[in-house]
Amino acid sequence: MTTVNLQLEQIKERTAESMEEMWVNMGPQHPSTHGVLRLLLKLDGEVIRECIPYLGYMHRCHEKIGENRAYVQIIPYTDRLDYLASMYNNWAYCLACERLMGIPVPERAEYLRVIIGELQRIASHLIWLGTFGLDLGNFTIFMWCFREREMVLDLFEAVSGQRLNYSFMRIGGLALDVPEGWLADVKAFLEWFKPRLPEYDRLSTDQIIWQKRIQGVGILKPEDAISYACSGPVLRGSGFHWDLRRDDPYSIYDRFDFDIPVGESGDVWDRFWVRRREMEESVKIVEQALKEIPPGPVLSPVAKKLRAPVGDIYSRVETPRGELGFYIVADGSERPYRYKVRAPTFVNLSALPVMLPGYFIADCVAVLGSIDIVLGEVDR
Amino acid sequence: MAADYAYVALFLIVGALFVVFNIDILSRLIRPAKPTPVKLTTYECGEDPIGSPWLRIHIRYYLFALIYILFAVETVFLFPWAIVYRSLGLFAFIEMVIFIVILLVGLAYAWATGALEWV
Amino acid sequence: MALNFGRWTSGGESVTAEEILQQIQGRFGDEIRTAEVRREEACLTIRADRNYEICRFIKEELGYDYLNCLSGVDWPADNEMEVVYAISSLKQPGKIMLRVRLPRDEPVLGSVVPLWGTANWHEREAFDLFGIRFENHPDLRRILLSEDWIGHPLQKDYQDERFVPYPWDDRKPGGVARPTTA
Amino acid sequence: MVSPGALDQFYALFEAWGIPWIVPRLSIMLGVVSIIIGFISVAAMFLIWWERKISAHIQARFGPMRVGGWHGWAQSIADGIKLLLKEDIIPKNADRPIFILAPMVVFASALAAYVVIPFGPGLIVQDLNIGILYIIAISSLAVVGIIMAGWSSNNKYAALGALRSAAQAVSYEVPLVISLLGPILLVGSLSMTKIVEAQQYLWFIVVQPLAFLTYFTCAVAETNRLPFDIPEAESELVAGFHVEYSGMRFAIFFLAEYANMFVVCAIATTVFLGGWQGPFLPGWVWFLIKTFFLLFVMIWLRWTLTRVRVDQLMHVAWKVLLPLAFLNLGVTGLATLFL
Repeated sequence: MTTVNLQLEQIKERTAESMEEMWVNMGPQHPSTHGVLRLLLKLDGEVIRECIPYLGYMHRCHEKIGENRAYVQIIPYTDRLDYLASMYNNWAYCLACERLMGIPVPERAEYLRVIIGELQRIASHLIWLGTFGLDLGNFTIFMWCFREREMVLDLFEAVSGQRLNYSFMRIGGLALDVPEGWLADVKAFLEWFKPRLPEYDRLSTDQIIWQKRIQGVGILKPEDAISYACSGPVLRGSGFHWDLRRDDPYSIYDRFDFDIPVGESGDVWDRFWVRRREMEESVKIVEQALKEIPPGPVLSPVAKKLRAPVGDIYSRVETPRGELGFYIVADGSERPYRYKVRAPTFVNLSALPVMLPGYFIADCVAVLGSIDIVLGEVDR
Repeated sequence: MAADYAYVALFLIVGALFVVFNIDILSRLIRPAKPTPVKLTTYECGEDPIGSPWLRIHIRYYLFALIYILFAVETVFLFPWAIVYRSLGLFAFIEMVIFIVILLVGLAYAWATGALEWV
Repeated sequence: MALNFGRWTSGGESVTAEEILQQIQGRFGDEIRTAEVRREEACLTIRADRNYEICRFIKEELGYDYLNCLSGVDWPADNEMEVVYAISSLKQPGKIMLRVRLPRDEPVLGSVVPLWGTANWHEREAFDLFGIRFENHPDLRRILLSEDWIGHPLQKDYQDERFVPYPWDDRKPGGVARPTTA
Repeated sequence: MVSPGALDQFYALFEAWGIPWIVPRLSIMLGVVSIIIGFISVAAMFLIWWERKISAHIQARFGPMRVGGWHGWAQSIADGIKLLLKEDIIPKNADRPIFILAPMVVFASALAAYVVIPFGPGLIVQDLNIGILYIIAISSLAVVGIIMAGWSSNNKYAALGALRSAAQAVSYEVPLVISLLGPILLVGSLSMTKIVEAQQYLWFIVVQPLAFLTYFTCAVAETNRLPFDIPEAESELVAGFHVEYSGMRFAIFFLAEYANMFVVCAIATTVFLGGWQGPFLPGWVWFLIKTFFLLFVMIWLRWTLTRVRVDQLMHVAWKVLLPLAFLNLGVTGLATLFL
């Protein structure tokens, strides 16, 4: 294809015209692009005038693979989408299949899914906070966040035997019940974790440099947020009081009492502060779920070879990064006819070109960090 | 007087030679040298650079340089003044206040016109 | 300046999927091939030539301004390509599944980028993986695959020697031909 | 370091043997230079190890624990050997002579600053009468080297880093110099030894706290340390001006950075903390204790603070530190006049 080359030719011509503009490749091999994202930036001095993202360095035919695997076999592949929130991907995919096939989920499994999902949200936001601090030049908060994230990973290892790609959920419930004493461990973790949040604040929120770095930077206007269909903390940072856990309830989220943090101006600070407070809300949800969890089975009796009825479904959940949707077309066979992932960070990232122009290179790093991209999910 | 600076010259020369010794003699003996065309390309995050980095520098950078030169010249004047300050007394103080105030007015002007904003 | 949308704050009365369907049918009766209500969703199949007008009607007059997803589907059995828009809103309940069927040998469709910025990358992805061309798209080039890639991998008859197919072919007769290894 | 009389006898001995006068003098001088270079190398290695340990403990981990046994004390030596063994890569498009020259400029200027550092009473290589002016002048040479490195690399990140470095250096030079003028006003001399001797009864940090704060802030900026490390800013410009440097050339930049850190902290010790003055212990011990305490503060700042943005950096220099430094100078002037 010559389209890209053509564009490069045009860029070169324009560069020759104006000696003051500079096109810089940021990524794929760059410490702050969170993987192998490539941004082509047009710089005027240090100010960004234009940003063209290039994706696909980690494309691995996720959807084509999905069309050629049985419904159950896809679960391990969903781990690799957003590898920082694998549990939530499993859940989103299983939920889509359950909705498509009309499979019920036992009560205890729903509670465990909520507990695990919210722990995953905490872990995912922790790694985000750490790497965001790293982008801003604060290394220490990265290590502090990883300390607590390791504890969550320990909890997940206890239930699934894995630390990153769990494949723990099944269509119709969970693979296994949690081991004895695990729920008490979760409770102990929450008790440890709650006083840690003010500690992070001392390294981040309370620092005037941190505040000045991210306030009023990378503003995403509400109309842009809607137009680009942003979701999750990016959407909430722009002032929308919107969370699928409450507004399009799935699983048993309607039984819990939690707040939805919302930003005001849509700058990096708002997105940061929304995620920061979401961790507190997740703690609240897990505490409520721990109180109410009933005994019972964790997996509905399901056929070994699952076949979905002819039809299609678009099913969405609120992952730590936003709206993860699975669009599945079934033709009655044991594998999906079409399997499309609506990845939250793919969609959120598409709004980056409207957020960046007019800010400095240093802000580019902060804005990109505030979107919280995971390239495994963007490139699929 | 000039002999005092023999050490300065020697330090500068030895400093440069130390670098040459380390890089071009000591390290050369023991390090590998296997250049490949790819290895010798310019790093730009793994992509081919577009255009040259040697381009015209924005005029704003020169504003900082100009303001700096003003103040650098001022400090050159300030050092001898500071040494003889005690012996000159009030006269020195008033004279320097006038001098500094003129410069500070210049700074205030640069501040007000936005010359101190980074591009 | 928090917009602070509560749950479905617009208007107060909730619109049902049937009413959505009626409104669209009242306006674009001729354009609509099929219409049904399924799981609280208004599902529509429309003709290709006026998809932009229908989308604009849905966005601006019905107020469904949030394009969740845009995906292509290949139907070689019908010799057709399909583009599916999943549309919803942050202000009101209800979802719309809008399908457009295109001829498979000439899949061309009007772009909805002027309505939804998010359609930009979704349409590029559909172009990349299915070969569906979107007219008036500002920057229609490959997004996930490298620019020198040949073919569109999510077409059902796409072949690649590195591609390992599903071991059991249980597709029904009349379905898709099984992808073969070279 | 030795009494002048002994040195003269030493020189006379050589003259008696008919050896030209320059030989004994030069050999003594070379000996002094070697001692200083040895000191810089050891101090830099220690500082690197120390920084790694401090940062590790700030971050709830251990840092190097294996090389050499006790708390990985030999880690820096191992790293140095590794860097010696690394391939030296000079990009094809780089401006080769300037690329090679840049580390020399940076290191030579860092080394030359040690000429006037008073490690103890009499323990000074050459007590220049314009000592503090000299040290300011010579240490700003390093910026020339940094600009050379960034410009000659023919790399956009390096060029941006060089530009940032130039702007940063010129901006912080002014408040740094003016904040040092307050103590000079009190002493009436630029000689480092005289400045220390003037603080026999009272450290200048007590009478000049504002000057100390502005000086130390500027010093952190001059050495390109967090929160002012924007010329290298690894998360934005990858490594800034030295992104194309590898192996021993990179190591020289690294060494020079730590040597410069020591210099700015030594100036702060001399001018504000009473230099070698202190009870019981020998003068050089006191000097090292104070300097390493300030170095600890620098390391502590680095691992706690967030990096400032380049426009904020300029803002701080011109609109906060410069007025403060002038205020301090004016108040000091008035006070000296009327008290």
